[in-house]
Amino acid sequence: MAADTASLINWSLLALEPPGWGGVLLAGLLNSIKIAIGGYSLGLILGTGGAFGKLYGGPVLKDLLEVYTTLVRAVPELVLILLLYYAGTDLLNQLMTAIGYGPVDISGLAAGIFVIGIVQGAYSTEVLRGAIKAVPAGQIEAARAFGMSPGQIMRRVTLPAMLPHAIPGLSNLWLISTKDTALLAVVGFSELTLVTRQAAGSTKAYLLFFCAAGALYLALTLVSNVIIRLIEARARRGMAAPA
Amino acid sequence: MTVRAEAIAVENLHKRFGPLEVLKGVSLTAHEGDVIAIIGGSGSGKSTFLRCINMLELPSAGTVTIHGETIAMKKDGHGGMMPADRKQVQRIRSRLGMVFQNFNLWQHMTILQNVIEAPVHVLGVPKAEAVERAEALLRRVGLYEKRDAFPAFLSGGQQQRAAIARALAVQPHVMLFDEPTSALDPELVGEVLTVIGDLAKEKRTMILVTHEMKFARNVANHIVFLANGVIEEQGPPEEIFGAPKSERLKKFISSIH
Amino acid sequence: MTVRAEAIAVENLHKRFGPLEVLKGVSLTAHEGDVIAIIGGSGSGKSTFLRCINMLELPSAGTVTIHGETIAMKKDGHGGMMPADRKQVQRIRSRLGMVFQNFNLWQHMTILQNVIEAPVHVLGVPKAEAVERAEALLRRVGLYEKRDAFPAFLSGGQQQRAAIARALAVQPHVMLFDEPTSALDPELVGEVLTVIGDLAKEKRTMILVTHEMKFARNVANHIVFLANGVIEEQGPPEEIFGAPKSERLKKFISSIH
Amino acid sequence: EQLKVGFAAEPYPPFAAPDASGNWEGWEVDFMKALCAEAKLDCVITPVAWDGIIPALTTKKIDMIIGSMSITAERLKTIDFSDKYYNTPTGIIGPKGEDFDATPEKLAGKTIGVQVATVHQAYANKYFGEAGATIKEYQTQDEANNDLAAGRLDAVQADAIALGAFLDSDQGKDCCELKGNVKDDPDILGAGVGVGLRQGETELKEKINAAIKAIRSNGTYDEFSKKYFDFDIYGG
Amino acid sequence: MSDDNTIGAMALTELPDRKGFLKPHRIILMAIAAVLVFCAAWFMRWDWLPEYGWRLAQGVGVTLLMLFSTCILGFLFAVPLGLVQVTGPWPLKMLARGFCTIIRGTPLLLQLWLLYYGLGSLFPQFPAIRQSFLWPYLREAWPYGVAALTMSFAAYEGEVMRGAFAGVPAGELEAGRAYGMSRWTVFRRIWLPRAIHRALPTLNGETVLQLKATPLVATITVIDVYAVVSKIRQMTYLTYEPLLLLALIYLCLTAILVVAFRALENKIPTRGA
Ligand SMILES: Nc1ncnc2c1ncn2[C@@H]1O[C@H](COP(=O)(O)OP(=O)(O)OP(=O)(O)O)[C@@H](O)[C@H]1O
Ligand SMILES: Nc1ncnc2c1ncn2[C@@H]1O[C@H](COP(=O)(O)OP(=O)(O)OP(=O)(O)O)[C@@H](O)[C@H]1O
Ligand SMILES: [Mg+2]
Ligand SMILES: [Mg+2]
Repeated sequence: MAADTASLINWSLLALEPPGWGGVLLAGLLNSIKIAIGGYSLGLILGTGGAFGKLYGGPVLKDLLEVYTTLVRAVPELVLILLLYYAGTDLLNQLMTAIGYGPVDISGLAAGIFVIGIVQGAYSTEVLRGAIKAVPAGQIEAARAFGMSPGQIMRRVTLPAMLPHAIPGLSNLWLISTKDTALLAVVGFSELTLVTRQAAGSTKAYLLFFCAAGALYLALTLVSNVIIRLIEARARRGMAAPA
Repeated sequence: MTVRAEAIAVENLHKRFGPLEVLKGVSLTAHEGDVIAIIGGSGSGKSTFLRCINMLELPSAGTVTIHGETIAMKKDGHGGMMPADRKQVQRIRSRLGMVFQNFNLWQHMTILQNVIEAPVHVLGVPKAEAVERAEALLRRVGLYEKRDAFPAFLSGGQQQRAAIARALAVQPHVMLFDEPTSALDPELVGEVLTVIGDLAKEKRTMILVTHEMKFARNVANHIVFLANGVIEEQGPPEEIFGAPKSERLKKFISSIH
Repeated sequence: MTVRAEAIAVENLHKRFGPLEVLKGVSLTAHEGDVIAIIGGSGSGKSTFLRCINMLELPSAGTVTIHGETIAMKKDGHGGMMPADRKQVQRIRSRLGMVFQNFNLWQHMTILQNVIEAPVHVLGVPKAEAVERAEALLRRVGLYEKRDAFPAFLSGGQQQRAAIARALAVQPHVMLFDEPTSALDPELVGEVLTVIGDLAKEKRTMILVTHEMKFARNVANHIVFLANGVIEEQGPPEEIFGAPKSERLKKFISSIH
Repeated sequence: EQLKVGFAAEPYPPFAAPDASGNWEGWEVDFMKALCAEAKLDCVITPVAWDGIIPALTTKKIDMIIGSMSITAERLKTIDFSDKYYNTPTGIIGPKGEDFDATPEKLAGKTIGVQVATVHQAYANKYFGEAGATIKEYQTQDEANNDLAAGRLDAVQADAIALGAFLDSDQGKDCCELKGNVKDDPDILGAGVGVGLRQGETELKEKINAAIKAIRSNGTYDEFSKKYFDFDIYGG
Repeated sequence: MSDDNTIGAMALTELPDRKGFLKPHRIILMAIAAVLVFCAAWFMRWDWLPEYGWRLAQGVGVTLLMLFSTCILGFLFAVPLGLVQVTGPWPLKMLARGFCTIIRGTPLLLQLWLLYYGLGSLFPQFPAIRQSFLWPYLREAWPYGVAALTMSFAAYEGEVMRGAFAGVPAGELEAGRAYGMSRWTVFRRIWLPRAIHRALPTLNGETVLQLKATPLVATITVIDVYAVVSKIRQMTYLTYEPLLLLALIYLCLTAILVVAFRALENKIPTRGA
């Protein structure tokens, strides 16, 4: 058993070149980041649409969006990921078959982005809705009084004006999306957590690899925090210092 | 008085909010160069009337004509009316400069950006030209130094002057003011009134809702007293303030002082 | 005047915040039944003085004696002083009723709970007895009906009256008031002053910092004028307000009206 | 057209496990390569979570399963199988020095680890669970082995070959030994391991059956098997 | 970062209000939903339900046990974590901040595996541990699940409590001192209850988030409701039905949590908002 204790600090296991597993871990991290960025962006798009729909849409649209955000926020991500992973791609395939195309190939990456995106979409709907509501009505009225079209008002006034209110929430969402990618391990997608488990299982150096992966996630979070702080400082230029 | 062109003509305007009829048929004509002050008690419908002119509130009945062009309206199916042509409304709005009680400057833009926003993005003025004109306007209202500041960092009076510059930037046919000084601390009111007074001297067409009677008297050439959703009395300031006819107006004027 | 026992005696109190010496040797004695009003310009150290009495601020030098018991102090190693016996301070504090400018009612408790809190949890009064006494006090300040409301739902004046009831509930030897009405809207000041005036009539020992000169004059039997960290002048109200001696006090009194 | 071959994403040595450069290797990988070459199929390895591998097949995320999956009546209700391509007995291992064997009586009161969604899970629950043993289910065989080494389990039931590989490893050598093979029950343990296929895809099934037969007879099968085993894994 | 207002967006903390709920279009939508539910009930396979009903109930029990034990334990840790960050000496402050940052910066799934497979596999190498009275517990999976979930809750809630402690008006604490309360009494009677009161709406959201984190323990062999459903999926080879049922179960649990917290919050009304 002494051999095992020694392998705890067998740093060569982390070497970038095989037989070290560092390269695999980094590739996993890259996959995680790709999914996080993709899912987050998709979520933002869905969220923007959702927020405007919830605020200005018709009654039916509002209710449907309410159902969407309620369901997603009440059911564990792990369950949603399983449901969406199977049902989502299944439905898409059936749809494609129904309209005449054959079943499409959905890569693990696309499926991952889709799943994280749907989950994130519900959260960002709520974050953005709150932020839009925080924009004083008078600012939008002023834009109307100057003859802006609804599209222009949204682009030129509503969206930029709500940004300072949305950024804390959106940054939290980003951090959540980086961590939620770990859940895709349960569907066998080789992001950082799964490759860590594979590496750990193959080498039996569980502690070493889990700690290494933890450090990578933490680094991602810390780097994100720095960037978020820069963005926030920029977006809040127009806001008076809190009293 | 009739040789000047009509800038705004409002015909028999009605507005109801649910069961409450706020405007019960108001007609008003402003010619080029007119400065019309609308006075009246709180809740008498002054703001509503002003907001109906540029369709921020949709009138229930009646027509609004700006520079000879009547805003086409159609029934909206709920017993109210809506603009027949949204593009037309946007075009007409861009020719009316509105100044709000709460300034409503866009907080995420600097003062200069606020002023060039509508010229550039609504009227399509080239940016360089818009900046040049905006700087001239800001100099005029005494805010040239503050052009790169964000609104939140200005005093109320400065913000309101910036809002006036923003409204002037679209070269409006008519300026509309809704109680431009009532959200200001007393010591800041003067600077804003001076700017508006200067505009009046230039014979710019203006309709302004105000509680500042002395100012209305000095600046306007026509006073409209609104009460209970109708024009109770109107006329030149000397008559309205000097020799009010209706009981309501008499009471209103005495209550002010 | 000397037959009455000493309620509070402060000897040569000094207090410095870093380089700033706020109190430069203040001595004051209050006998049983005295109502002492402390007046003075903003920043003259009135609040600091009051807070030093119950050790919310630690004095840099000097002694405080409450009912004959001097608070034991020791050096704290940074050139300041600290209480030698924390238990003693707690015991003495529980005999002083303090009323703050911002009421500082505990927001998570009802009014009644606020009032019984210190008697039950500091003095160890049985709960039933504390409630009974608290209800009597609340009736006295006119808040009996509100006893189960939370502070956030009361007006400022009501909150301050509740704070007074809370301070009275510990049956304090001395009541300390720090500008009890300056956070209130003008129309609410009266109700609080009435309550304090009633306490004064009962000959309850009180030290109060206030900006309400008329009130101080009517209620206090001794006025202390603090300026620049020292007692510039003191005496009965008629003398202080009627025939001020020092230049500073004269200027201060004239600036008030 | 590419065929996606579902492998369990969890390492299952010596049959399939990713190495440090992310490549999959092991007996089943070699088997798949030989099979696809023989049947002239363009195959790609697609790792899928083991407990969702059958849904992945039925929802067309993958086109076949090569995952040491035993052919059982229960599974045949949902998917189809090719002919068997290997068959090995089922073994039980436990810590050295503990005295028990692979019978329900001796295992009563013990905690037995099995991989979830395997024939071993079903078998252990039926024979040992009913006899008073606690059955603990793991996502991967590897974790079950690891918990045995960590003393959190008293025994592990699995495919004898997979267990052999573990007993040969550094970790397994020190701690554990084979306690015996379990009594066979073809209803549960199945008739060997086959390639999992969607129902109704007979054309593919026939192609694969033919290929299995071909590599068996032309010696390819024995050739790559030699690298891993010193006995005939195809079984009787 | 302002977590407080974000958590409402992350986790469901409000349910639709009842008044004015029935509007014409809603009736149509509900009819459609009813048809969908009927289709699901009719065309999907639910015959396995009776067979697994008891196990599902047990699974829900384990899930709730996990939820409540870790929330309570986590909260007990969160209080000192938050307090230390507001008033503690700097080494403790840094320690608490570091703990919160690390836990919040890494996925819970990873922490769970690190504890169970990483740390857990080290223990048996020390005979002292193996012979100690703790060993029967360390052999089990649930202590690791409880530990990981507790730490996670403590870190997130610790951050919330930091804000809550810092946000209690200094004047109220001073009033406590002015009435002769000892430091401990001020903390027990004023600071802590007031901070908890302030944190309650956020606590609601955090608890819902914690409920949603519990299924992760299924990956380390704890048999919660998620694990039961996974098992059903494997036994029946059904893809959707068990998952839909699982989603429904969590939906109900969330709704119960939200209602319970609402009742708790209403005990001490706050003005406005
Ligand atoms: N959006 C609305 N919905 C319902 N009622 C409204 C709305 N806007 C205004 N009203 C009502 O219409 C009446 C007139 O309002 P308006 O703001 O025009 O008065 P005003 O003369 O501008 O008063 P003030 O001097 O106080 O600004 C008021 O009774 C007001 O309550
Ligand atoms: N905690 C502190 N740290 C540093 N300086 C302080 C502190 N508290 C008070 N001061 C300073 O001490 C001086 C006296 O303050 P104090 O609050 O006693 O004045 P005051 O007479 O009560 O004034 P006011 O009438 O405005 O309440 C002021 O200059 C103030 O800035
Ligand atoms: Mg108005
Ligand atoms: Mg003071």
